[in-house]
Amino acid sequence: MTENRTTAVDELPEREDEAKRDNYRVKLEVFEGPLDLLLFLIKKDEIDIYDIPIAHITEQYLEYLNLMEQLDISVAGDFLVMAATLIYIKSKMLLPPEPKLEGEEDLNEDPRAELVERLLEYQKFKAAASMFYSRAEIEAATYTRGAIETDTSNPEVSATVFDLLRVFREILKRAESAVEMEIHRDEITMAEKLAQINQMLSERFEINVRELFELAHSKRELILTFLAFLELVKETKITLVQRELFGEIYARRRQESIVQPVVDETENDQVTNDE
Amino acid sequence: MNDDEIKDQIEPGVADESATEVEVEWVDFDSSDDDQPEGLSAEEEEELASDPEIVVTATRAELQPVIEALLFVAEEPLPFKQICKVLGDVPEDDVRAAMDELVAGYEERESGLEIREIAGGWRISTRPQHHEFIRKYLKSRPSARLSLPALETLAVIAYKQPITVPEILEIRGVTSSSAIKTLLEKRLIVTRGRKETVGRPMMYGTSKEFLIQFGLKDLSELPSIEDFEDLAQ
Amino acid sequence: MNDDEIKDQIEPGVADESATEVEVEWVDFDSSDDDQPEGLSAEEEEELASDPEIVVTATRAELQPVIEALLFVAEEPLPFKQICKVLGDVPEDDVRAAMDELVAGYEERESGLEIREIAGGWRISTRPQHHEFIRKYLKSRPSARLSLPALETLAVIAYKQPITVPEILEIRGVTSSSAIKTLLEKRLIVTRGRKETVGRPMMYGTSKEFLIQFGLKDLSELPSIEDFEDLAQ
Repeated sequence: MTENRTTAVDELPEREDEAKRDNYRVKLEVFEGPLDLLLFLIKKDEIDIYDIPIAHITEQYLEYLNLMEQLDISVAGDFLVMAATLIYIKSKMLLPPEPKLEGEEDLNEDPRAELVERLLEYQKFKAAASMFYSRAEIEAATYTRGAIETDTSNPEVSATVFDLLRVFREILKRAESAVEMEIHRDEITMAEKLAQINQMLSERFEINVRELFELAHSKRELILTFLAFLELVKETKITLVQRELFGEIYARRRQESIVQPVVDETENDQVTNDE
Repeated sequence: MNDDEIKDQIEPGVADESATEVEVEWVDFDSSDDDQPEGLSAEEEEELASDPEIVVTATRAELQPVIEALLFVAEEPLPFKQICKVLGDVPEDDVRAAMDELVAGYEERESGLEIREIAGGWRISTRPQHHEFIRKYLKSRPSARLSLPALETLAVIAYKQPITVPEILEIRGVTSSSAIKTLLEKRLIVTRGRKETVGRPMMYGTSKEFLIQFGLKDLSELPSIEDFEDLAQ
Repeated sequence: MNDDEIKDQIEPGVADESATEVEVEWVDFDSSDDDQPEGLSAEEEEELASDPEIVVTATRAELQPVIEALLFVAEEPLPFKQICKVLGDVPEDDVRAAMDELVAGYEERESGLEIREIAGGWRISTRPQHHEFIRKYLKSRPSARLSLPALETLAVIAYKQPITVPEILEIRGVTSSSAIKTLLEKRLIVTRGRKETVGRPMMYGTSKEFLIQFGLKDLSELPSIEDFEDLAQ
């Protein structure tokens, strides 16, 4: 890999050779970020990381960015930030050191010090990443048991906070697409309408009848809603309550009746025929 | 056996974690992009489809352990013929003998597991006499284990609390009553008084147990959608 | 498997929201009461609290087989404490001894399976050396590897947890959002509350799944980050 990287930087493409360009593109993109690139440049020239010739490195670094631009590779902001840092360090190194006063600490810290520290730190994690890679390879070769009965009878997964958020986002998305589907939906049947009312009644003590009519998407559905109410009243499964003259009408489930949503097919047909 | 030894068995040479190895290993990565797809490319998929079967044959010593491992990972009773096929170019009689020995071994050492022929195949399962302990274990699992409907309901309650049952129905699009019951039983949610609206329905919110199970100090630590918007780029 | 399929397996039919499904769900309601189901009555609460745990204690002879059966049933590494709890009124030392014997037994008979301590618990899995046969049977490819950026980000999080996104950027020198997203999706990292600083950013740490996928008993098993200094040179 080192070989490839060297090629990529040393042999700048002289001519606009498309095939070659693509080749470079692949090799160039190996760098993960500015620190990775810097480490590469340091290793390539066998530079002592504690004494980086900053002018030389800056020049190489900028050359690389230039190359990226030539090849139409968008240079990530992080690379540009590092370029600015390098130039800043370079300029600081050109300034004469401030005279040291008697008894005071030397304020002239090496301008490169912070960068070196970051490089050393980054390097450790880069090496640690390869350790993680190896460990994962070993573990991937072990398998846990296949599904057994208890899994399906207790189908529970352990969840994290992120799962909560992920699931919540999915629900919101699903709700959005459900609204779209509604428009194309086939006409509702009497059975469905009865089931819908029953379900609402199971969750609430009473429903505002007007609210139910507002749910209807078509004239046909309005009629069905009306018929469904009549049906339920006739079967004494619900009572209609009006608290004041001309007030809202509420449907209430009768205490004793467990509303059976089952409507058999013949009845369903009849209703449709009646229309 | 330590990791390195295991590794040598899998892929000799990769065990060494020195810097040079790192460089070699990098060749394997297609790390051109931060968010490259982790799965297979269309090309690779195709390759997989035409991928000739892995050609391996078990040595005699491997027969028993490999059969054992196969029964362990199989989700359904494993027909004898299929076991033979996986083992490669091994006489059926040898496979049968290894199989018999394996089964006898489980009996002899009075293992908590047994290997039985069932529904035209072989299967490992727990022995029936330990079922009480297994039931006890299944009941004792931590409460953050949830079924999908329960997880969905909990998510809605966590992010929209306090919230009533009809409101949850509105968001989820499906009835959530049994999920709510489960969550109450697991003490992940609690009632939060009644909503001053028609029917005064109960409102629900998450409990202290919820915070403990999900490792949160308080509700403000719940990640918000905004927290992950940057990540979604 | 997509969510709906999962759902179907969990609760057949609930995924479908057609009217007939509603009818099926209807049956579940205990709608004799006028109020909608809104959790448990005080009585029920009490009953739940005192819900008698299954009281069984393993005899000495049962210890090994029961532990074996439990490890088999468990979907996740089983913590020692939990094993003890299920076994009932048995001295921990006895459990430990039975556990050790069980593990040693698997080694001795050169089983195709092994019992290992991982992610704070005990787990049975197949031995790595048989992976070719298992892959052949499962017709699976080695699972997709993590990309290098994801691995690097994971390394930073593993050693510096809890850590925020800007802090990761500082160390890696490059934006890591999509790597973090990948790691979250693979459940290798989890959120760890918020940092009390400007903007209260989310903090991240490694998960139990991380320990499992990287074969670690716990985080202390990780080599010190300083050990990588020499390798890096």
